[in-house]
Amino acid sequence: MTREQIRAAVLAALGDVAPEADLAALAPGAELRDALDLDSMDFLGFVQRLAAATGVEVPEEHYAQLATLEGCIGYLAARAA
Amino acid sequence: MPSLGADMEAGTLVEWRVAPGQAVRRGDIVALVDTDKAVIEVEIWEDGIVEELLVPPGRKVPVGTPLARLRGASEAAPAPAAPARATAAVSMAPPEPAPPSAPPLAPARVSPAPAAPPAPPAPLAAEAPAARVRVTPLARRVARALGVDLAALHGTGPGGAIVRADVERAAAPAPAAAARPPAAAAASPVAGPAERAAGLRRATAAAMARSKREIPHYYLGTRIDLSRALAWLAAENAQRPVAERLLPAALLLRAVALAAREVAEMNGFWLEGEFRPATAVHLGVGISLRSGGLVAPALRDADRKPLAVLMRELGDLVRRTRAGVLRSSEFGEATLTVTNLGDQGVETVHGVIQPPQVALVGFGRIAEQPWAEHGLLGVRPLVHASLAADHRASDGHRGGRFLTAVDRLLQEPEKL
Amino acid sequence: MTAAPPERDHGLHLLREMLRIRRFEERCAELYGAEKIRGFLHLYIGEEAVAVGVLQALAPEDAVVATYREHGHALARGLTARSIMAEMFGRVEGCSRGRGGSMHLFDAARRFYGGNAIVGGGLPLAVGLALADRMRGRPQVTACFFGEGAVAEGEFHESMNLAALWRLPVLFCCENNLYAMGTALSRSESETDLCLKAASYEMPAWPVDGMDVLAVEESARRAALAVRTGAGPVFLELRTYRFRAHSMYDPQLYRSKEEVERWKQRDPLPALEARLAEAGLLAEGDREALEREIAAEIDDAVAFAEAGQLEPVEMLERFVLSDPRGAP
Amino acid sequence: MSEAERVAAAAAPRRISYREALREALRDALSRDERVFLMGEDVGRYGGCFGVSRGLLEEFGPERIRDTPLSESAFVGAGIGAALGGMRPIVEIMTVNFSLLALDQIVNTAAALLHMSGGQLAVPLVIRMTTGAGRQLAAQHSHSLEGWYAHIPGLKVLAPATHEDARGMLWTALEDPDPVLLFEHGALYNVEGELAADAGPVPIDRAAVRRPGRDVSLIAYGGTLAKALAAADALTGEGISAEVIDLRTLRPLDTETILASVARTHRAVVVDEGWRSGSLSAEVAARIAEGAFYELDAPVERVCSAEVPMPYAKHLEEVALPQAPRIVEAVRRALGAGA
Repeated sequence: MTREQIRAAVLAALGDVAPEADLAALAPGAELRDALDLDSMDFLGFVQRLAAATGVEVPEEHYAQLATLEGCIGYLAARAA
Repeated sequence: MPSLGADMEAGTLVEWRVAPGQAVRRGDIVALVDTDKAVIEVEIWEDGIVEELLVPPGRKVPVGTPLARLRGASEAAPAPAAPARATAAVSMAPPEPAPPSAPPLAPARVSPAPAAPPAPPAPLAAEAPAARVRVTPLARRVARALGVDLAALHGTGPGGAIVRADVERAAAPAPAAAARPPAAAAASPVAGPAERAAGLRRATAAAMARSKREIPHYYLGTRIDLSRALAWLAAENAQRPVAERLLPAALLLRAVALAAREVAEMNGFWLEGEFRPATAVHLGVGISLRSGGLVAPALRDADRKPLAVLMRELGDLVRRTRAGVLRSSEFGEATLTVTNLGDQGVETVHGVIQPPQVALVGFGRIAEQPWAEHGLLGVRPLVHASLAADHRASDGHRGGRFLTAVDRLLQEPEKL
Repeated sequence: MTAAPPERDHGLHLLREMLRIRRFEERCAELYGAEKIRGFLHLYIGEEAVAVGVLQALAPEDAVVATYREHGHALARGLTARSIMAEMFGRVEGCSRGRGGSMHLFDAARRFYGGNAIVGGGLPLAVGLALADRMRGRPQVTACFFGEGAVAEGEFHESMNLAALWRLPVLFCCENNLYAMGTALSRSESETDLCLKAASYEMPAWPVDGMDVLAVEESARRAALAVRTGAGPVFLELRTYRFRAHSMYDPQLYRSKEEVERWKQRDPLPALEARLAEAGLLAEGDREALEREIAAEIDDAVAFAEAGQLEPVEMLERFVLSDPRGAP
Repeated sequence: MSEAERVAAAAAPRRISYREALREALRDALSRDERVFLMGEDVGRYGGCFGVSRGLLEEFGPERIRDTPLSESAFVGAGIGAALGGMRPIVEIMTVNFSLLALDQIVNTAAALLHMSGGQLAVPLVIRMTTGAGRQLAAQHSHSLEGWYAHIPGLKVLAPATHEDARGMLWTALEDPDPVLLFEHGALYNVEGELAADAGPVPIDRAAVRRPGRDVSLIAYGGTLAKALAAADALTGEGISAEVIDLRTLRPLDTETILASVARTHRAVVVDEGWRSGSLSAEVAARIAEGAFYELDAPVERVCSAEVPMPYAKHLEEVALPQAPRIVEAVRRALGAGA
């Protein structure tokens, strides 16, 4: 998957979990949990959608690496087929 | 005047065939009568001599009216004795005689089937006239039982009607729950997101005020070591696909549900001056809405569902709450509410009980803290569990046993 | 009259049966005028020879299916004047508990499967009764009475065909009294020869003088014997005439007074009386004795009906189903 | 096969079609009681228009498996007469559409005789007919008129929807002293299903809860039961728990079971292939309004056929007939969640 496809997948997943959020205004380095007010249930939903879209099952220990939009893209680009 | 037809009420004497003084024998034709359908020859059933003709030709008289007086064979009144008129004259419309193939007693030939009836009248316009509030029969019955004033309610049922859940929610609002979440369905087409959020706020305010006014709260709290629970969870999630991954919240809910079965005074309602234990454990799960407000729809039979099912239903409940697609019945059924489940970033939470429930469990943030055990100091992931309970229904001793049960259950996560 | 003169007892029996029907029907006309009998009433005056003649050929276990003009058949079959009069007075002592009225007289014990207000409605029923007898090997006959009007109904043709196809023991008795209510046969049937119609279904069919009780009896016995021995159904066209209106009351515009008078010359009652007298079988006073005996029977029947009870309304739903618990 | 295997095989439930279950019921009845016989168009040599009586002529002979001419009024009337004569006839009318030709015999004689004769003449007769649409047979061959017959006092009316009922209702109906009408939905004949090895007579006076549920009662019968169950499955996806009631008997209606269900769920959707106006669903809805008014949290919904003569074209017929999606919509309306 290209970086562009991964970026689209991440934003789509965020959109599902936080429908009201304004993703356009999301800074690449912003903390997702705070910026989008995601609780643990939302974040699990986000990770589950990423797995469905990219095939990458993120273990709980790696959650920290998905703290920001950029982090997510980098993490997934390295692993997605 | 004899009855000359099944539906005859009266007859007009057309012509006399006999004159006073004339002798008559049984079976003779004595007169002609018009029954509006036909002119019929009238027989006489007595022998005798005509004394007097009582009804002149051209006059219409009811069946049973004596027509003439007879002397001789029998002094009884001539012609058929005036029968006691059958009160309910048989009224049948068919021309006499209807062809017997048509059932004789049937009304006139059935009019052709009416054109297809117009489509059933469109259901009442959603905007019921202001005066008449539409309430379902069940909602009316429950409102009477819970002493809820219907006028103050906002209906979420079909066509905007007030349904049972609306009433029960009014009687037992969640700390912040009341009207449906902002993304309400067509039920209240008028209210936009802003109005709905305001509606939620107003309803929460009213409920909280009432709760504080009526319920003598007492509060208990304790810290629970989650190290064994979280370790078990990490190992469990490592073998599970992402889609079936568990969260600590599921463990906390499960522990509360099982503890509620052990200490029944926490699980039920205060109604009409007495505690009514609930027959099942439906946990109200506090879910915060990004547009403000918190609702606590019920997770049914949390004590009987395995962890995986509980987790899946919890996820589904949160998703549908956020999407505003909750069923009205899910609001009113909670028997005990659990709030915030460690997501709030604060250590301790003391909630407000939702009447008519009698208890509320609050969980603070799960965080690593110093912990002394066997004389040694260590660092453990701890959570503060609090209980707000209704002193009318239970007392501190029972509340304490409840929290210690939650703690004990969380020390054996594999059994949850 | 070709049939041989009967001996005295049988002759008097036939006379009594016909006279009984005549007087009963006359009393009904009177009671209808007095509103004691309501609804529809179809009198049998003039056709007595048909019912009485045919019934002589039937055994107690044979079945009888009649129409709404059924008083004669019911009386000849053995239903009591009391039970019929009470039925028309709507009393629970009536043969159908006051629920059927003049057109729906029933008596299961006497295998009298009653009147039927639907023209031709009784024919399929008769076919079925005969089917059961045939399947159970019972040498019994089902006599099915109907008017010539019924030959225009689909059920007539379907039933005749089925009975003939399966060789069922049915004695079809068509009482051709020339008028189906107000319509002469020639104005309703392309083919008015009813025997020709019946024969097309491959069954024996012949006309009988319906005003001569001895001729009717002789034909009925011959037909019943053939039917009983499994030769299949037989059709009798009994040519007769009703002296009164179709029912109470029609103005009888469809026929002339002269025609009625002409047929009255062949009234089956005086005809039989003359036959018996001619054969020296009628003694002085026989007729008067019969009249007195019959008048008493009818007066008693009317008194019985007057004294009858109305069925309690609580029984309204009883017999909708055999088991009262089956309320919908 | 060892004895154990044979016994196990005998006891194991069999996979059988609805048609075969009906045939087994006929064969069982004909063998049990010599008064029982089958009569109808093409029931013998042809084996039944829908193949239900195939093989019975060879097994029981022409006396007891009687092909009739095309004379519905006569052979239904003959069935009544034979019942009066001591037999236990089973009359097959090819479809409810042709029963219109025998309506007079069924309504004016079969249903009325016992009451009219003051209790003297009971009519122990069973009439079987196919009903319903769904096979593009167009207006004259697609009627669903069992609701009409359920209107007539003196008749009992049944709608076997399951294989167990198809196998079990006939004998109970034959033992009933009064006329019983059995409606077999045309779309069910080929449907395969499980049937216990020892399946036998079943009661015919109660409805059945085919699927318990909490939020709404789906009330269906005969051909619409499968659609109600499909709708219930679809609804679980939306977290809605639907109870499905199979009426089984249309007269007498098992009002008690219907009202008990509505008292649990507080909402009802009645599914009926008849036309809305004056249909059986109208009667069920009226009884709910009368008997469970204070239990209702939403108006009773009805999903019926469109009020049109059934069209031939498949897409039109499908739109005209009650379908699972329309049942789901009705449930949503009842729950107030909107479409």
